[in-house]
Amino acid sequence: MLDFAIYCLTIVAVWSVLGLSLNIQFGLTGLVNFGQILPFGLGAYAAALAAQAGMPWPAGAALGLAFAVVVSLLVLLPARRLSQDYWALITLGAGELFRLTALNAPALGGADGLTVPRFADPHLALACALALMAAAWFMAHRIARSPFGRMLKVLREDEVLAATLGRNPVTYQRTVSIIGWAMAAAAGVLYAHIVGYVSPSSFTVTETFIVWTALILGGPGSTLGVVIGAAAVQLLSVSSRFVAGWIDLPADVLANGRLALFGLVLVLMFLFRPQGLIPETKEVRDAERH
Amino acid sequence: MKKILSLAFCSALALAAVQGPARAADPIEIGVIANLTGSAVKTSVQMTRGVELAADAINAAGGIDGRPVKLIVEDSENRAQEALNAANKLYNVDKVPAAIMFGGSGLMIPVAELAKEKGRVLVNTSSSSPKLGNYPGTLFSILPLDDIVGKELGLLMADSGAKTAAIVVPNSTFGLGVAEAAAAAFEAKGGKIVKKVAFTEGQPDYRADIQPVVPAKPDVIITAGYGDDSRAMLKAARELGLTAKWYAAYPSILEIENKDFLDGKLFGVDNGGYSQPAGKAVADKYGAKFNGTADLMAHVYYGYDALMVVAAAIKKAGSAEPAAIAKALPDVVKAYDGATGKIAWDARGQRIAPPIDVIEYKAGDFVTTATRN
Amino acid sequence: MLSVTDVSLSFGGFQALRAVSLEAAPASITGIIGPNGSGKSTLLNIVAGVYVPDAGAVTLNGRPLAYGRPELVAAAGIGRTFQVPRLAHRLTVFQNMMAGERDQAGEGVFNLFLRPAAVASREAEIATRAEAMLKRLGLAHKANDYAGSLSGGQQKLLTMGMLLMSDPAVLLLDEPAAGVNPVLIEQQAALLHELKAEGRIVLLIEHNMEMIANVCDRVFVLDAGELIASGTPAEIRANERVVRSYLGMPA
Amino acid sequence: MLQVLLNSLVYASMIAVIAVGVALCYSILRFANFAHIQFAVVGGYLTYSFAAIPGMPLPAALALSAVATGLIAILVDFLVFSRLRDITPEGKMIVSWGVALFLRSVVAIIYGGGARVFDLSYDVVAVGDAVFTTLDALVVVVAAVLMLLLHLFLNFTRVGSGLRALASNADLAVTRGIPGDRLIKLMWFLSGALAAIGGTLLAFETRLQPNMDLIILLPVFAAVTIGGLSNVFGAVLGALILSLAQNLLIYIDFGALLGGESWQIPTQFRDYVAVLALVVVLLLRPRLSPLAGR
Repeated sequence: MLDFAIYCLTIVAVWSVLGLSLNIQFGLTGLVNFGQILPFGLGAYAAALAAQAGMPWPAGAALGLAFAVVVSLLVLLPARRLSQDYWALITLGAGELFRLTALNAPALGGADGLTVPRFADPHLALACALALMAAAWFMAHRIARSPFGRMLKVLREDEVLAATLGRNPVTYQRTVSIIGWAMAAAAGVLYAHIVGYVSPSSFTVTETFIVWTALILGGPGSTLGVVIGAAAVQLLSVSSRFVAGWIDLPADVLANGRLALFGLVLVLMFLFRPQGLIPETKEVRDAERH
Repeated sequence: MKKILSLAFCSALALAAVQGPARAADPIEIGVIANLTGSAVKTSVQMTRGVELAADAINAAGGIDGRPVKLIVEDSENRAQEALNAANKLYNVDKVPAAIMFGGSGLMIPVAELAKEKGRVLVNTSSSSPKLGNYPGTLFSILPLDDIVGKELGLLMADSGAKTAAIVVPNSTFGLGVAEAAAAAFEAKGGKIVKKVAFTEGQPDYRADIQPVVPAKPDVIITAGYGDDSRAMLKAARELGLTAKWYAAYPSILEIENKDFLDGKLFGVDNGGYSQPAGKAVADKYGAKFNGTADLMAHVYYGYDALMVVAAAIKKAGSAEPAAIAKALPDVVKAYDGATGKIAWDARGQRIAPPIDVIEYKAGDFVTTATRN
Repeated sequence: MLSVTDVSLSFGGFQALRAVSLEAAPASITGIIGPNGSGKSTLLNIVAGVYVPDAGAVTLNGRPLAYGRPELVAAAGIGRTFQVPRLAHRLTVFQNMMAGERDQAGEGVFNLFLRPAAVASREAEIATRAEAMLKRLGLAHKANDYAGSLSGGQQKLLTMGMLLMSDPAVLLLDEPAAGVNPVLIEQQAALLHELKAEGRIVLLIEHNMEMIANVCDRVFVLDAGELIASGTPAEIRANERVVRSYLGMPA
Repeated sequence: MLQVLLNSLVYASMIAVIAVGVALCYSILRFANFAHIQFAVVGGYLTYSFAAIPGMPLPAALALSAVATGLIAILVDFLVFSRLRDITPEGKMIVSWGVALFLRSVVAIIYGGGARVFDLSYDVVAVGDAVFTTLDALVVVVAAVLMLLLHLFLNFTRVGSGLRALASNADLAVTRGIPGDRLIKLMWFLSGALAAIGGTLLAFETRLQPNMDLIILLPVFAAVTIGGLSNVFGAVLGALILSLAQNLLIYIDFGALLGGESWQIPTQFRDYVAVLALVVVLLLRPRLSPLAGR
């Protein structure tokens, strides 16, 4: 039982990092990334490729981060001319391109994917995942509460305003993408070593929208909210297996019901609580300090 | 919200804790992991049904030393993480000693890693990747490796007098593994491969994929694959006017799209099942429980045999401890004559020298024309 | 000195501006008036670096502007406001004000993680200035309110304050008085006089003739993309063509 | 070569019927509606269900399904999109994804994850080296007729020109007394019905799966983007161009062209064309962002 809880926590931590990564992109900056699975997959595949080549895991991690940074710049090239709904389509396409490539390139294992050495000790896996989550949390929180984060929020609210204040929006978007994608790639590296396998079926559009569901549920712009959203979504996934044993529903109905619930959550949150369960905190200046 | 979350999680834990350790009269719980959603659902369901039939048979005969078998079926959604979630629940929460799994190597290997780590048993009914040999004492395969079946297929093609062949398979380990072994055997006997198509599964239409095969005018086509994709692939071949004969590994798992198109033109090899009395008995039970045998596929037999050998191992070991099951399994299969015929394992727990049925599709039925032991 | 020389711009077949020239000296307030669609906002957008003119030039102290790069134009000391105020609505008034300052150590990611002390001290400096600016604008009591919750007039004051945080040489103001209550208009006018006293160049688009007459040193009149008159507010009021094409009609 | 043209035409027909709905919605409500493609899947399944009613001829089942899906689209708008008219376009896209995910899962719960196929009988026709089926011909004809009808409707009826006015300038159209809300409902009905027909045609040719929308998502959005997002007939043209490019790419024998052994691009790389087309077209379109124009 404890082992199962440890495993669940590990998974929650990994998906929280993905959520935090999406949060600094969308929650803070307003960048609509419908290809969030791309940096995640890049990290995972880099870890797998490095392992296949007999390299140690830090090499895979470095490779994953490098891939993510380079690809984020490539995908961002068109961004300077595009409004956010187009940017959404481009990132969606880029994510699918990656999946198609993994599916069809024999060097990447094709549909059957690649093996990755698994963490020998689940406690170690949990420790690594928690450490990564803490690091991502620290970064995300630091950024959100900094002058940099303040300008990101200005950008989110109004790109024109940011330019009027003498800032080049593209520079900020680029920096955010690099940080966010590197974060997601790190999560991917860890994920590969936890699951022990990478295959294209783990990096579909559906996964991207699981992260989105977590973000919208938790509260865009809220670091704590996103982590809680990610935990809710993943734990819901896991605990629905117990519900199956309880109420005797066929497993496929339950699995689809869960996805239907995610869809419903996205819609209902937008309709009734767009700020999320834990709304972004208002940065209040304490007048008494001065 | 935090409260709700922790409440949900705790209740899940509590629910699991209630089940506690097994006592003598308690049922023996065996896990089943299959793709109940996602893709390849039909074959997965067939395998699960096979396991259910075996459980029915065991329980009807009074269980294993008086303890009934209880199945816990988990969905893998054909995704590695969900397969691991399922296996984690089965091994860590339900504490099953053994699980029977349907899934490709992408799912099977992570689960095998976990089973090895936890010292449990995993019975493979679907994956044929050579990497599965890396888990001796943990993973046991009811399905033989592709190279065995592929080789038999290649020989069968050469025997038919065909000179040229095209390959049309999904680009999965299964498809490519079968194709390679069959092509090698065929070429060794003087045949020639004139075109190779490895298509990506999950597309709605394969006309463009099949197109290049037509001008190559092969005598026969090597194929493998199952479910909706095989149906779409066969439909494209029919519409494009392909007239070659088809040679398939496990032809019963192909979804026949048009009876007339393939009547007398589909051949293949399978291991056991159709000609064995034990297989016929399973088919009869299937027909009684699931309204006829029209949709019966070979995976029913694999699922059935998987649970049967696990049950026999538990009985022989006199214990449902995983280590005891793993130790007893290689012994009990030697004496087991199952729905898929005699089972022989190599030292890694991989099936070797399976009985091979030569099958022909005639008048809407798969007919066993010969059996090689 | 801000100089606009023979600037023309057309969109598709529509000639929005035709060879418009004007000059604005430091420590002066220059008004631009004209009916809707006369090209006032287009002119402002060119000076602010949003549009690239087809012909002609805009220079600040003799140096041409980076046309089409509003962020560079802003960085060169030309601040602009919009008719509908642009603000970060879901940030507080204070946070908006802080964002107005351009030179911020804390906007570099490396500084953020490697030189937190430098970031903090710079942040404290900016905060002190932001507080002073809010007091000057009479918005100090709103510091912790969301910018989106301010009234229209307050929002316009806030946007001006944000620009002033980075001490611009030129201010381009797009109808600051429109939809603002008379008390705030007076406050604005007082602010404009102060800005002038500080030696800034102020360019003002306005329909409110009272405001124009109150604050402007010189007024330029646009009609259908062409400059039809210029002079002191009194001269403009007396100009027959202006009265006929613009002032005579109900605005 | 003729075969490539035929294949392209059939594929383009199915994509186009679905794509015009996306363009219709974009032109009036200014957001890319992911749920639209799921409407096509829902429509396909509805046709399947109606056709299973004893004595129901297939064309009647299709018509019923078109009407039902149109009403579902209106219902979805009433429940969801109409309450979110003021949020950003990207917000609407996320919501529409939520709707699509919900519908897809509900379809999967009702019909199961496996594929369903229509049991149709048709003949194969050979034209020289190329072949097509009578079903292919039917699909192309139905698509062409639908596009023609839509053209006539939009350009030669009062309601149609109202829709066009709404698309070119919603505020102006409403101030001139064009009933915006009713026309938006009509737009949803039209696009829902078209989606249902497109989805059914696709199901005739291939199969029905709950996640079919994910398979055709990229081609449809690429077609609409090539055509210019809010241009209804641009979407048709886009579908044709895209389909031709995709089929040509895998047809050309690059190996032989370069003087070597025969080598063709594997068919599964078809979708790269869709994504690349999407990216390239978006790059070439100027001044999309408020900051563009540099």
